[in-house]
Amino acid sequence: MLKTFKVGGIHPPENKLSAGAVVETLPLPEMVIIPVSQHIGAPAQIMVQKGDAVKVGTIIAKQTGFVSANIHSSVSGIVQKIEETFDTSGYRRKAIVINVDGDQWEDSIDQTTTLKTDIELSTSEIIQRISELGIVGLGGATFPTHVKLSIPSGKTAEILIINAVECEPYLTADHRLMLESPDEIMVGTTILMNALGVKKAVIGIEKNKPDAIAKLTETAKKYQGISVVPLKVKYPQGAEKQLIKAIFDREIPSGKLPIEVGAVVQNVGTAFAVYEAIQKNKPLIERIVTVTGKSVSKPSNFKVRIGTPVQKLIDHIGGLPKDTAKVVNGGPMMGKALRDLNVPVTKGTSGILILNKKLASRKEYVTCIRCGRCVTVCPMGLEPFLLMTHGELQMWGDAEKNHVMDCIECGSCSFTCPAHRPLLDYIRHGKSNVGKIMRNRK
Amino acid sequence: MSLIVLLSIITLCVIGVIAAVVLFYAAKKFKVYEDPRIDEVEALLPAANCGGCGFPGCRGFAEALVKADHISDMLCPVGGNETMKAIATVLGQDVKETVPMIAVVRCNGSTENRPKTSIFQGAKNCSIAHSLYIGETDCSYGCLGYGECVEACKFDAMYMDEKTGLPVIIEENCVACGACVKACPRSIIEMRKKGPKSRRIYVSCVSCDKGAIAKKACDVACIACGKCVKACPHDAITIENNLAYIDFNKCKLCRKCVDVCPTHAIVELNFPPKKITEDKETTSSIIENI
Amino acid sequence: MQNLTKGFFKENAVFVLLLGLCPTLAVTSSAVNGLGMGLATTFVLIMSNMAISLIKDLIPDKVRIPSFIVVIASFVTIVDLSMSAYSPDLHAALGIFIPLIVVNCIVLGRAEAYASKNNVFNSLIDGLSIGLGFAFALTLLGSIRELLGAGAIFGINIPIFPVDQSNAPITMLMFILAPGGFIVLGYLIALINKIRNV
Amino acid sequence: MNRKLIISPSPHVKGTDSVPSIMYGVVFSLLPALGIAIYFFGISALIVTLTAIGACVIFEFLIQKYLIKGKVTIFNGSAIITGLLLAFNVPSSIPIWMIIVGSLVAIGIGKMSFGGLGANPFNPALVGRVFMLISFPVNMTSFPANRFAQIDGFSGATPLSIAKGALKSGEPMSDIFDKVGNSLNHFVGNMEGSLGEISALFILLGGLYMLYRGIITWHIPVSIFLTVFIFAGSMHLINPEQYMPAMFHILTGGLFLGAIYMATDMVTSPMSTKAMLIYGVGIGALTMIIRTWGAYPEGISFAILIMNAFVPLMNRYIKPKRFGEEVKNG
Amino acid sequence: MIYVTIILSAIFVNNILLSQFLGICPFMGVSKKIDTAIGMGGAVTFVMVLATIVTFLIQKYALEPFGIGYLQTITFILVIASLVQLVEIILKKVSPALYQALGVFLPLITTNCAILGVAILTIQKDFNLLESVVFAVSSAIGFALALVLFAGIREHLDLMNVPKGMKGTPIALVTAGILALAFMGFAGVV
Amino acid sequence: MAKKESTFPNMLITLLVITFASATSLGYVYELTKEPIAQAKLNKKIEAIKQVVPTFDNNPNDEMYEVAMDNGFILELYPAKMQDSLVGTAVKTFTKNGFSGEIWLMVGFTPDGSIIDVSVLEHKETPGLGTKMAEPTFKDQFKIKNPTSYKLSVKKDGGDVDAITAATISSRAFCDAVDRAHKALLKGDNQ
Ligand SMILES: Cc1cc2nc3c(=O)[nH]c(=O)nc-3n(C[C@H](O)[C@H](O)[C@H](O)COP(=O)(O)O)c2cc1C
Ligand SMILES: Cc1cc2nc3c(=O)[nH]c(=O)nc-3n(C[C@H](O)[C@H](O)[C@H](O)COP(=O)(O)O)c2cc1C
Ligand SMILES: Cc1cc2nc3c(=O)[nH]c(=O)nc-3n(C[C@H](O)[C@H](O)[C@H](O)COP(=O)(O)O)c2cc1C
Ligand SMILES: Cc1cc2nc3c(=O)[nH]c(=O)nc-3n(C[C@H](O)[C@H](O)[C@H](O)CO)c2cc1C
Ligand code: SF4
Ligand code: SF4
Ligand code: SF4
Ligand code: SF4
Ligand code: FES
Repeated sequence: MLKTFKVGGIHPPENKLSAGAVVETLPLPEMVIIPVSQHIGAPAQIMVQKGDAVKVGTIIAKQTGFVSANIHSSVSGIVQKIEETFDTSGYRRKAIVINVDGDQWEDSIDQTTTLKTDIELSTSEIIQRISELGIVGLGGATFPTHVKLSIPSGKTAEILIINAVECEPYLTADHRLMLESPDEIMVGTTILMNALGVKKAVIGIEKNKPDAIAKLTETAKKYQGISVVPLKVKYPQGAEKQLIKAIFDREIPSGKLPIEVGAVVQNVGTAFAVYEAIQKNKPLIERIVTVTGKSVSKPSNFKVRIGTPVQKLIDHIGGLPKDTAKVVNGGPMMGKALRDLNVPVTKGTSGILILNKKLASRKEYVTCIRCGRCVTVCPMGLEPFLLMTHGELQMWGDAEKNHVMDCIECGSCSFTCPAHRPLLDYIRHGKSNVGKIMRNRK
Repeated sequence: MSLIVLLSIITLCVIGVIAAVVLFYAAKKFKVYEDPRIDEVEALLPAANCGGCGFPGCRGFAEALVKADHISDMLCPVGGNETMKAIATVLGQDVKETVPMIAVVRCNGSTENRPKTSIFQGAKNCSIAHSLYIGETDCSYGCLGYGECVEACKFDAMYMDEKTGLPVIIEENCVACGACVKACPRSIIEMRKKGPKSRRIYVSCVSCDKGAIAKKACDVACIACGKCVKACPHDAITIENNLAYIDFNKCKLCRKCVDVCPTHAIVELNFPPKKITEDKETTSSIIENI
Repeated sequence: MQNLTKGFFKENAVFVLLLGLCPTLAVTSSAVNGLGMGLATTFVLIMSNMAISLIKDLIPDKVRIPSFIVVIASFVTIVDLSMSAYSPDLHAALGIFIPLIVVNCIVLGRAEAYASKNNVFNSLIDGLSIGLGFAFALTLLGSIRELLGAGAIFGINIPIFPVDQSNAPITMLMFILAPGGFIVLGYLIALINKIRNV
Repeated sequence: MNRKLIISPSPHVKGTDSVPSIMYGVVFSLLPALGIAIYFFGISALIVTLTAIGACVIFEFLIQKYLIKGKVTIFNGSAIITGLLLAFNVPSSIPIWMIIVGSLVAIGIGKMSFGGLGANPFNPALVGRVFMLISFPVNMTSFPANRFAQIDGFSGATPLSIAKGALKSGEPMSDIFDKVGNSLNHFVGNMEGSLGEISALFILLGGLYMLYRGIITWHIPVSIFLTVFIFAGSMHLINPEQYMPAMFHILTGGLFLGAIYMATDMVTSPMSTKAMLIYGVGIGALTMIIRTWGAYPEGISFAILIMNAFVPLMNRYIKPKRFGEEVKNG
Repeated sequence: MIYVTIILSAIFVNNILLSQFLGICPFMGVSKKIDTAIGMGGAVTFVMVLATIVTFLIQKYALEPFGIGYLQTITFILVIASLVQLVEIILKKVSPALYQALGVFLPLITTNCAILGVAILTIQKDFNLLESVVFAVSSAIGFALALVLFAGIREHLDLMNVPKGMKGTPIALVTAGILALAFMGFAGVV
Repeated sequence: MAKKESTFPNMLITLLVITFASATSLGYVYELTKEPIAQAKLNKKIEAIKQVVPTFDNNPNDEMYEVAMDNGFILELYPAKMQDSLVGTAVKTFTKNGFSGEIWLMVGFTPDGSIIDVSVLEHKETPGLGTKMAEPTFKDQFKIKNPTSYKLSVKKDGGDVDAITAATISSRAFCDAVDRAHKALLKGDNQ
């Protein structure tokens, strides 16, 4: 019996079309747009001015406050302008636009690819370095990693869980990374273990990536305290709470953080970024992005500099297929639909998914037939049909009582509903309103 | 008098007296202080104790009435409106006369004026669309068109115009409750002075985008060119964040600004028609000038 | 005039105010029963309204309700006794609901809301109006239920149903049983709401 | 860029089931049972069924179109199910006008008054059926002779009512067994009864298909069967002369149809699995109480309706177990 | 056994609300929320038992010996009204918490046919004191059960898109009708 | 308004006066209606008796005698006499086996024990079903039958009575009541 979480979950078609595509490095774009808010927390403060020359790795925006992250230039060139550009949702956010000029790196960065296994830094130095180099979680939430590693007093971490589940359909960025850089991931994991002071790390991988399981299991033998756990395929196994439940069999109480049960979860990509930061002194300036879709002729994985416009990726695969109706930044379950392809790849972009009209169009919804499927699949044990009604009728009090805030926005409910109800749309609506009310109460 | 009648009288009187005495002393002995207004209000209620009001009995209703801030949406079905009026008087809750206000939709980005650049397929709800992205057009400030304001209006004073995709206020019905203002996630609806003969002039745009961007997204956007400010003899217009705003307390309804606006962003309501004046400058040339 | 008609429609106890529902539902398995109950209630309403309006000034506030109840109960008892003397069949059919007129919210409600504030004549008219409105509602309900459930109105056969071998109409019994009362009243109120709104 | 992209909140993909696909799945799974009904009762079974379906669909259409003036959703198949199941719940000899009135009650009172699919707290087909049972007791309790009936002289009564009558008049158990026929006959449907309820076998097949399709879950039917089995079994053990054996109760009457099709109606059954089990136990127990002590020989319809009334309370008080609700971390 | 019969009959077979039609006004009025329904159920139970005991004693020790049974209605209602008021007064002082939970429903109970109805029915059925109490308790339980079930359904309907014309009382009545229909299944159980 | 103040004596006196007035008037109404009520009841009974026995000139109500049955129930028997000779006996009987509640019947017997006719006094059976027992189609089958030879139970139970369709319970109960009446008659004769 493979491990998995107990409550709910769904099995959307996996469609890992690009699983076999070796990671290619995308050519440098002519221009990058680097938003100052690529992470959860306060936007970074801009350190450069129009006309400044920057190198790859030059810090261009500085974290403001603890939960925030530094931002580095991903290219070398001249700051063309600092202005408000569209973010993925079309609203205007501050961003630094840099005209690319060659590929000059900051000297401090070790550009070699040789594996470096010895860890020279102490715990506090590690966290300090991670913070300086702007590492954030690459699993989707882009939570600044140094914050996660700073265990609050009174709590102790017992286990580090490396999230290599990649349960989102289509996406293969983590999968490729595991196949191509297993040792780096192991060293990164060891660094994280040192930073947290834990003796044990577990890498959770779903059974649909047998090659990655084999490779990492093999590699892990060389490193102390790291083990690989194959998991049953079930969405949303990659969600932190579900993963901890599956691997560690502990449930994070409602409204609490993983550290409450002694666990810290990091994405494999994050582990890799940590490796590069600590061993190579390289800030987070590039990441792997899957570009995929049923109509895409060659679904691929690219190593992309942060700030590259999405349009560049699309151009590289030969432009948008004819039947494109929706372009999603991220996976099909949690990603964000784009209205404009000139938005940049950010630290959180794990994939660009191109959907045709049939897959993308939502059907008209009808009244709830109370089939209870949404309840069955909700991994948080909520009642989405009820929460949606609360959202529709603006019954925020009832929504709160029915734990709307526990929803992890996995979308399983909307995926399953035979009445095509936009459950998660309204649940998010509820969450934001209840959140507001709760904050006001404080 | 027959025995039966006598017995009847005795029994009934005895029961009555016992009941009265017991109740009287119980009432004395177990007296609890209560807001005396509750008694007053209760006295006004019909004592049918029918529960029709949704409260447990007349006293329950009276208590609720005394506690409530507004009693306007509470009703005793037996006593009807008159009773409620009397109660309002007791509780000192007369509606004060105020300057008549009315809701105004400050967006004119109809489907014609503002082309769509994407298709929204989420739940048709303004707040949801608003928190997801800027909406189907390129204007990130304007009306989303899913009618959350209309739903909020309890007085049937609004509807969505199917052609323009914008909400419309039915003047006769609007009681200026402000529900729509609260409902709109984009703060498009404003409560403005109703004006003499219901005449109003306002900038029907809320876009804080720079002129060029705003204009590109919507033909009738305010481009903050400042012409209206100059034209206004009463200093009623200010420009802030690339947007003109007419202070309805200062506006004297002279209509001078309406004509000068190159994008027709200023709307006048309920005025008699006027001779049409020709556009002197093209908007694009104005945009370049600012 | 308006005082007289208000009870039928605008302030109909059953349809609009939703008061006195127990007798409304319980005794309306036939039109006759509905009418009988309605008239009995009307009588009590008129008499108690008049009596109370007569003595209203003599009663201290605090014993107002008990006094009213005694007055009402007396008239109810009178109806009860007379009915069992002169119309025993109807009395049997209405059963326990005759004494229960006492607790019919309408009666006490009118006493409090109207009779204790108005003169005798107006109170009489008020009682008459509300009472007849009540009787009207009960008769209407009774007629519908009797028609659907027994194929007759006031005992007169209305041949809308097929008949069985012994020539008895096959009717929808449910309508004269308990559920039928609720359901017919429900739809009747929906209908009346609709009419009132247009 | 001139292409207009579609924007929506996540998720961007969707499962394949839809309301019509579920409803027509149910209709499909009911066809074998309809076939056996026609086989046993002849063409009248088909006529009654088609009338009921037609009436339900038409009434739903008329009400949606002209009374509510809302969207017409008759093509989602739920009215067809209501019609089918209503027809399955009446004797095949029912006069046509009665089944039409029953359909009107089912759709009009039972379903559309509440707002249509999804809103009704009570199972519409059962509202129709119970209305008919109470309104037309004569026609609803006289069953036509099954074409292949082997039990001579007793055609026209269901095994349950035969057993009930016989037990009441104190006949010995062995005689009763002779009269009611054996379990095998009950299982394949060779007995008297409402037209669709007779064959446990074919209903079971349909049920298995629905289970496979994920239309229903096992919780409600199984808990009903188990409850009836335990209830009837223990009564029989206590007094084998007064109470029929468990298998008899499970295989006769409408228990199969009720447990598999009518109790599982998603609209009127509870949401969480725990509540479903309680719901099933309630239905089983009430059915047996009515069968054993009530005036009616069969109680499943009432039992389901009564438990329907409890569903809102169950949904409110028996919540699914939330993640992180009670934490027992090792 | 007679007690079992009384209990089952009063709760299920002859439920005072659904088949006897007593206490419909509060059934319609106080059934919008489950919590209120529970409170009302509790209050009715309490008063019904108390009222039944007192009226029973009055019937047996005053009206019957004097042969003035015809005064039943008037004495009963007087006693019930006073009793309810007394309970209210005492409760308010002695246990404000309980008053908040139950007391607020008390005024509503005076004009609830169910109380007087059950008091009269006990006499009609010729029960002895203990039977009367059992009858009153089970009638009240039947009342509370129906009320709470009904409140549950109404809360459920609040979330549904009930057609405009049927909203509110009409649909509540239809629901009550179907509930009564369902309860008819208990016919003959006792 | 010159309302009286709510002082204790005032309240007490008001209440006293009202109850006094009410009791007095009720007392008189009661006295007034007592006779008619009794008369109405009696009439009903005599009517019922008249229906089930041949014409008589005595007052059966005055000559009523009671017969105690084995199980403690007491039935009332009303002899109908014409010129002092017994023409028939009406037996007021009941059963508790009805579909809902008791059923009361008046059964008339000839002096030799055959049934003359049955009339239904009181029942709570379901309208349209059990109520059919009062209709001639059903109850006329009892006419001129002597229960010693005519088996008073429904055919389903092996008797001679055709049950009302779909109302076997009521039919059974009806038979039970008639049978009880017959037994009482026999017992009364033997006394
Ligand atoms: C406001 C906030 C505070 C957080 N604080 C901590 C923290 O102190 N320690 C920690 O380990 N993680 C912390 N987290 C990180 C979360 O546990 C989680 O890893 C992060 O939100 C990304 O998870 P997700 O991708 O599953 O949403 C915090 C997250 C948020 C949103
Ligand atoms: C529904 C859901 C699915 C997720 N799936 C994944 C996943 O497949 N892989 C992953 O690394 N993180 C996934 N996450 C994010 C994790 O919860 C968590 O934030 C992340 O593993 C923390 O690591 P990071 O801070 O290094 O990103 C998911 C989150 C949610 C809410
Ligand atoms: C609402 C309702 C009321 C009923 N009332 C009676 C009744 O008053 N008398 C009666 O004998 N059967 C009545 N029945 C029928 C019995 O439940 C039972 O089916 C019947 O008496 C026995 O069936 P049979 O006569 O066809 O053998 C009633 C049925 C229903 C649905
Ligand atoms: C498994 C299943 C069982 C159903 N059972 C019934 C039923 O018993 N009666 C009925 O009227 N509709 C039934 N339906 C159809 C539909 O859910 C029903 O009409 C709704 O109750 C109407 O709102 C069923 C549907 C499904 C999927
Ligand atoms: S999106 Fe929220 S409510 Fe829906 S299944 Fe996921 S956790 Fe549950
Ligand atoms: S899955 Fe859809 S139809 Fe089913 S209960 Fe949930 S919201 Fe309703
Ligand atoms: S919600 Fe209030 S302010 Fe807005 S239109 Fe309606 S009545 Fe006017
Ligand atoms: S005015 Fe606001 S609430 Fe109304 S439709 Fe437009 S965006 Fe929505
Ligand atoms: S009439 Fe019975 S409670 Fe109102």
